[in-house]
Amino acid sequence: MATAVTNEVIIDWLARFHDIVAKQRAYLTELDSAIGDADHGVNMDRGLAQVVETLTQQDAGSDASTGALLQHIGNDLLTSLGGAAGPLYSALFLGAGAVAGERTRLDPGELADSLRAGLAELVRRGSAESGDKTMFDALDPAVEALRQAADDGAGLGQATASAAAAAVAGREATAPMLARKGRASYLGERSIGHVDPGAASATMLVIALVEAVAQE
Amino acid sequence: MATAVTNEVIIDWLARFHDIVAKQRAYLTELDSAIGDADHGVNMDRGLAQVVETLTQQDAGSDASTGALLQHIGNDLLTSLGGAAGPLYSALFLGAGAVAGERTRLDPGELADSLRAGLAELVRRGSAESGDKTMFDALDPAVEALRQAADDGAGLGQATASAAAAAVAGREATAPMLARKGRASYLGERSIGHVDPGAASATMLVIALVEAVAQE
Amino acid sequence: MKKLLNDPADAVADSLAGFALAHSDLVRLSPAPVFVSRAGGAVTGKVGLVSGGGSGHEPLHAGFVGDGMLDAAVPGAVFTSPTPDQILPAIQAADGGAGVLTIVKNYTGDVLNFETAVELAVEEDIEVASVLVNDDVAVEDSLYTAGRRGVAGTVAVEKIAGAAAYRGTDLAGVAAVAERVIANVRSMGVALAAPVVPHVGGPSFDLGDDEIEVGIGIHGEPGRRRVPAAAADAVTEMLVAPVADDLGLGRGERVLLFVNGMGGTPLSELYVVYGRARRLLEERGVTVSRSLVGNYVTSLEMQGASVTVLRLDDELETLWDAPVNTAALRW
Amino acid sequence: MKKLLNDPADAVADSLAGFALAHSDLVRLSPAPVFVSRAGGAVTGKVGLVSGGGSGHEPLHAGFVGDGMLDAAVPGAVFTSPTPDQILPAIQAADGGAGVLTIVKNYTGDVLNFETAVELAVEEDIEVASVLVNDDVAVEDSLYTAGRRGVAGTVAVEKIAGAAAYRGTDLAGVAAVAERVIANVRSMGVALAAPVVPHVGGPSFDLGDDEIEVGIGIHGEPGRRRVPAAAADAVTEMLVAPVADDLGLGRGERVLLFVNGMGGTPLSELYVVYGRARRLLEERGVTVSRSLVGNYVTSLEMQGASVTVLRLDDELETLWDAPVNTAALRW
Ligand SMILES: Nc1ncnc2c1ncn2[C@@H]1O[C@H](COP(=O)(O)OP(=O)(O)O)[C@@H](O)[C@H]1O
Ligand SMILES: Nc1ncnc2c1ncn2[C@@H]1O[C@H](COP(=O)(O)OP(=O)(O)O)[C@@H](O)[C@H]1O
Ligand SMILES: [Mg+2]
Ligand SMILES: [Mg+2]
Ligand SMILES: [Mg+2]
Ligand SMILES: [Mg+2]
Repeated sequence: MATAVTNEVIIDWLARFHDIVAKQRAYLTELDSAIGDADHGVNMDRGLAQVVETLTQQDAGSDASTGALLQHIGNDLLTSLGGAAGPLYSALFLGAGAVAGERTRLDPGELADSLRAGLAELVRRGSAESGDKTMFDALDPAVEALRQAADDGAGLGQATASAAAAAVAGREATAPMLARKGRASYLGERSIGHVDPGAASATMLVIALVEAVAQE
Repeated sequence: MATAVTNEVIIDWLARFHDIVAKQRAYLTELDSAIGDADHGVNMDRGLAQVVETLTQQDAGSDASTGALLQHIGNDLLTSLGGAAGPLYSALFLGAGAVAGERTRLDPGELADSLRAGLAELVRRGSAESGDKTMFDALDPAVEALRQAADDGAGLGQATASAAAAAVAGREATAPMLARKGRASYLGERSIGHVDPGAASATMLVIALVEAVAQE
Repeated sequence: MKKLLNDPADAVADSLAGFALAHSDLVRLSPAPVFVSRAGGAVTGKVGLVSGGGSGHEPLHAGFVGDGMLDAAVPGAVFTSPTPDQILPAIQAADGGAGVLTIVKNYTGDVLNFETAVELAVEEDIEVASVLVNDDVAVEDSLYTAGRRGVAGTVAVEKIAGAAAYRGTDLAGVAAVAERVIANVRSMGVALAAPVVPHVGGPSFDLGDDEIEVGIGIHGEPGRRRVPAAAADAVTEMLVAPVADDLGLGRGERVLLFVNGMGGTPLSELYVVYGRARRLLEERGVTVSRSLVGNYVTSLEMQGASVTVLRLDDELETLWDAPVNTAALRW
Repeated sequence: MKKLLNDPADAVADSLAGFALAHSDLVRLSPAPVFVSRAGGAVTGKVGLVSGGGSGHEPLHAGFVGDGMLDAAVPGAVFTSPTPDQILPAIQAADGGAGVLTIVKNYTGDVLNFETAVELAVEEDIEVASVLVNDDVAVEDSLYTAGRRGVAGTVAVEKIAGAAAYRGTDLAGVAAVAERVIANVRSMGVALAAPVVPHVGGPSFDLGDDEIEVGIGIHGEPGRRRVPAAAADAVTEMLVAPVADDLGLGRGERVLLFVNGMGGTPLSELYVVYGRARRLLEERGVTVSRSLVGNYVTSLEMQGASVTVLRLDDELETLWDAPVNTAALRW
């Protein structure tokens, strides 16, 4: 169990994120078919595969700072994903990297600070608010839970686990929402009753972090 | 029971032909779907409706000769049916009309002569031979049976009835044939095992004649 | 069946009415008997070109009426040849005094109806020549069939003969050019899903989820054989090989490569077929010097495509390149 | 799923390769990152035009690269916005020194990716202006949505802005003309059957045999509402009325009427819709002075159509009529 997020953890995190997405690709497709354009599964799978490949090839973790690595990932997400998800996930990592800066490890509190900054960048690009039925509805409570756990003195394992639980709850809470951002907003009332695909993939991102932390 | 074919019988004949085709339209469509382009049913229905309407409107039978009426019908078939069936059924009536000439009634023998000439005209246009899997395979035995019955001294009712029986047998015999004319010939071996749509509609033509003769 | 139609019986009439309105700069619609002709009428001194056939293949033929291509087109009911009383006035409308060429796809119905119309036109002292397009190599051309069908190659015949007529070539010359195209053009098609004929209401044939029909025509007829569905590259080989073989294409020759959509297949897929077909031809040492990709000779909403190859020489290439201004082909 | 494709993952690449070969006189394909640009390169002194978006809408956008329209097009994966690293070099390739206009359909993904690319281009001292096409009246344009979608009206924006750029108008002027088209163009679409996204393998939505989706976009998204299937005339009214109302069309105005096919509907049916749409507009006292009918902004093989109306004035009409030479639009 890692006690801080190092570059090794981050690289493993992305690999695990891709693994989960690849396995759940059909599920994401199904969600995006219901209220979107059916590309979120393949899009995330294809894009993350590229990001992970670059990360592994370049052995990017070895010397860079954590901030540099997160920004590197942010840039790769931008050029690999496409769609709405690409720039938004990219913003999350670019924002997080900017705050992580020259550090080489993040404790739970620093991780929360960093991700909170990432979320702010995501909102700067996409203007999502709570309840708009987007990935923000999974990510925001997750970062909030992480912050809370860190403030309560929890270790990294426990803090990320509560973040994941909050993401899952946030994802489920998107089902009854009427979409106000992204493609699902075109559907009006018909968007109600479906889980948001971006909230689902964002939850996978948080779960992958739990796994990566547990593994190291 | 009419003893000779008069213009009244001929007009009734065409009306009954259309009735049968209209009722059996789906059956003709099905046959033409299997080995053709699925238009024979609607084509015959639409075209014959027009021919019959013109015949009824113009009260064409009242003063013209039988030959003139048959040729009138032949011309109408040409402009109303389209497809392969149009010119071929047209040829049948044009040829028959040419031989019927100035007569105003045809006894069984004269009817056989007239239809034989019509068939010759049909063959002149379409070059069909026995066994090619076309309407000729129903019409040729029908006219042959009519000729035979007339030679044997049969009345019009009996003569046309044996023609119809021969047409039905001829139609059924097209099923195992490999098509060598028309659209079905494109299918090669795959044309085997299906009744030819033109043979089916031609059989309806002969049955309509039996009914018209019986009615008057 | 769901279609953007009103009464199926009005499908052709409604569509032609819309077509004529949308392209009133190019065409005129004569209502009864129905035919479409060049907006400006016949061109005096120019050989007139008339084609036609059953509807359901749009934009063929009405979409090719205009300068540099057809002077008149005669649409029948869906998949049903038009009748002589429609064809005759179209021939008359196309006659600018230099005679008329009728371009007929080789189907018994088209042949017979055009034959009769031409007889009538000749009786009216119009000089008429006729050519039969029979480019479909899926059909054996033997004494035991109605001969090969006319399919997408018709576009090349109409375009090139149309250009020859606009250049001032006389009737015999235009007919000879058309015959030369016919002698050098071959096609082969495949269907992934059948069309739905409006008055029938269901698919013309049933194909399993893993089956395709190879050697299909453009009327929803079943094809020559049913084979397991395969990747585009493999399917394209099934189309290109018989076409190239039948043409006897040799190294150093140059061709027009035309990938035609059947109406229901995305354009993007036609380009996939085009790319592979081109490579296959190039592997035979053949140069693709002209190309056409799109839905030009369709079979309603049938999913599938055909590959047409026309052997080119300088004259045919020049005529292909000549200006054309029609609803569906313009350069 | 049966498609004329090889590996679904290669669908876009294979198709673009074929497209570039077939139209090598018009376009060049840059392989990595992927974009399509004018064969002759940027035109010195002319404002460059760049558009792009997810693939699956062919011929949009690559089919509109050429003289008089786009200088570059950036295709993403199927229904997925392209990425900034593709868009940036396309902007560079289109820049002839007079700046570049990017034409973006209003989708969150397209907007965000183009935004980033434009920021990068500006950092490289390229003058860039951007317009957002949002013609789809099916979507409420409110604070509570991502705004209206960009659909078939994009063709009008690209054509008219392209003509303005070719006429020598400066960047601000070209952007202003594009904005004027956007302000005056509205669309509404209907689907009869869903498209099949290659990597998904099944239809994007399920429609009963007697249902249609009204207010659909071009990505296989469900529409605004599902209604019983109806005759073409009735369906056309469902499309024309909201478009004309939203534009506030009044008697005496003149318009471009564009009936766009979604990829899987026969051309003949599009003309049926056109005929009815035209009559409906004329009943409102509106003159249809320009027309376009065909598959230009598609959703793979989706069956259905959209109606687009653009309010015209002399300048827009002149620019619409100006010469264009692209794979999909040429006059
Ligand atoms: N403005 C936004 N802010 C935050 N998230 C958004 C926004 N717009 C869309 N999303 C997220 O993006 C997801 C869709 O991603 P994806 O399918 O990759 O993009 P696209 O809609 O371009 O196909 C949505 O489910 C939603 O969670
Ligand atoms: N050359 C021919 N001689 C005689 N009958 C023919 C010939 N060609 C076709 N037929 C007949 O025409 C029928 C098809 O008619 P129809 O469906 O109306 O025409 P099309 O094939 O043009 O769609 C065939 O079933 C066959 O009986
Ligand atoms: Mg999506
Ligand atoms: Mg038929
Ligand atoms: Mg037919
Ligand atoms: Mg998308």
